[in-house]
Amino acid sequence: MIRLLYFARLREALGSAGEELAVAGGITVEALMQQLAARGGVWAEEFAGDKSLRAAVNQTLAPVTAEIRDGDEVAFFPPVTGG
Amino acid sequence: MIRLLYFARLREALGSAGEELAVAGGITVEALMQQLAARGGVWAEEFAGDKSLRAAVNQTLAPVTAEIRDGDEVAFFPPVTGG
Amino acid sequence: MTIRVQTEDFDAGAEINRLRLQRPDIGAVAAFIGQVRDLNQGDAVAGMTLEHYPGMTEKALEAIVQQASNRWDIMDALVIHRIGSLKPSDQIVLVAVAGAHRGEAFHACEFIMDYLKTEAPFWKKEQTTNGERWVDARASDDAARARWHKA
Amino acid sequence: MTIRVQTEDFDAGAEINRLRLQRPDIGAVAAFIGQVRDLNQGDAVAGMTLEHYPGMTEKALEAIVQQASNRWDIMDALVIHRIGSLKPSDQIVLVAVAGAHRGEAFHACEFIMDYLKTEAPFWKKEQTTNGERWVDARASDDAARARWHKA
Repeated sequence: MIRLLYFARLREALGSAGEELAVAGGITVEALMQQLAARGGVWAEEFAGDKSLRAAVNQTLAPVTAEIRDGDEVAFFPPVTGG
Repeated sequence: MIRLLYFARLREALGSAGEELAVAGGITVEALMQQLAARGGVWAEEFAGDKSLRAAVNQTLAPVTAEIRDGDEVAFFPPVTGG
Repeated sequence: MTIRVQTEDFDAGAEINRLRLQRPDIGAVAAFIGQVRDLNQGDAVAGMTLEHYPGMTEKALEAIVQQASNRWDIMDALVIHRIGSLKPSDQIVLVAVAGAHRGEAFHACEFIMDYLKTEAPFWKKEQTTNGERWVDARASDDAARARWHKA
Repeated sequence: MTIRVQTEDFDAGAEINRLRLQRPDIGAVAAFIGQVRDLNQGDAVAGMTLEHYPGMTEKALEAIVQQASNRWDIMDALVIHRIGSLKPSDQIVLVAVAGAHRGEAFHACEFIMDYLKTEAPFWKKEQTTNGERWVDARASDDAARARWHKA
């Protein structure tokens, strides 16, 4: 199981702040995004579209090639706009 | 007559904060420095030596080629060290 | 290093004083305050809500300040960032950096702000006369950050 | 534009607040505080005296801030510089610049400090364990100023 988190515009679009999900071991961020997009509807729009989403694995920015392991915390969000 | 001012290390070296001086019309800053150096002693040391003095004419930094007119305020001082 | 993410406002003057009075060999403090503008992209802004990613925010800010400390000879640095509901002229962020001389303090302070703007997980949602909207990331912020790779 | 040369200390936080709260379209304030270090060129410094050229100082600072205003899109700027007797950790100078966005505010603030350091008629005399001495101008200050010609 991994812990998934969604923030800001993405959270509102999906109508979800996060979930627990069972994933295959060694799956990449990119493969996880494809898996989420396969749910269709807003999930396809957000995860397959050109939304320039950012990902963090265990609270550190991660490239789409990063591998995810059981127990990881994976977050998706739009480009940040603080400061 | 011009008003001459000396600041900081220069003021202490000359033992003077300034003076009134009659100068020839159209004299340059450089010529004035030579005139002051001709007094000899500390004046020669300060105005003829390699002391990297700065000059201001009427409270604006001026090059040694600047011309001085009757009634001007002319200041000499070492490189500034504020801030 | 001090990193704080908080709902409450902060007293920038008191924070800067605390930073600068820590060590008598500090000669320079560079500081930045970001505040809510009443206008963005041509629309009047009545207020905004700042969302963040608890846990990651602090980690990201610490990593940014650490990078600045590795790169410049600074003595201490402070980052305070607010979250929650803010109105125009409210303070959003304070970054302050202390060092022996001004060049290092200035550069580290600007570096921290440029990285905070592009890597720290905060998101602004504005209330405008045309309704609510998420603020878009600015290309100029990516460009500002990219400068530091060349130097 | 506010320029003040004074013997008294200043409240940097209050000054920055006054600057930033003037206009609700201000989004960024960059500030710099210079303070007396207890160490210079390897010697313990017990205090210093700051001499200036009354009249020219204000004119020079106004000209420097005006140059910064012409060069960057800033909304207001403040310079306070102290004169007289100061001790370690005492504030010497505050420069604060307000603008819509941070890049312009940062650059104008650093520009003002670099020019102040090389063009404003202030001179420091330090009291050290080896007696009194006039502080020498630093070549690095000339270099810092020269950067702005290239840009």
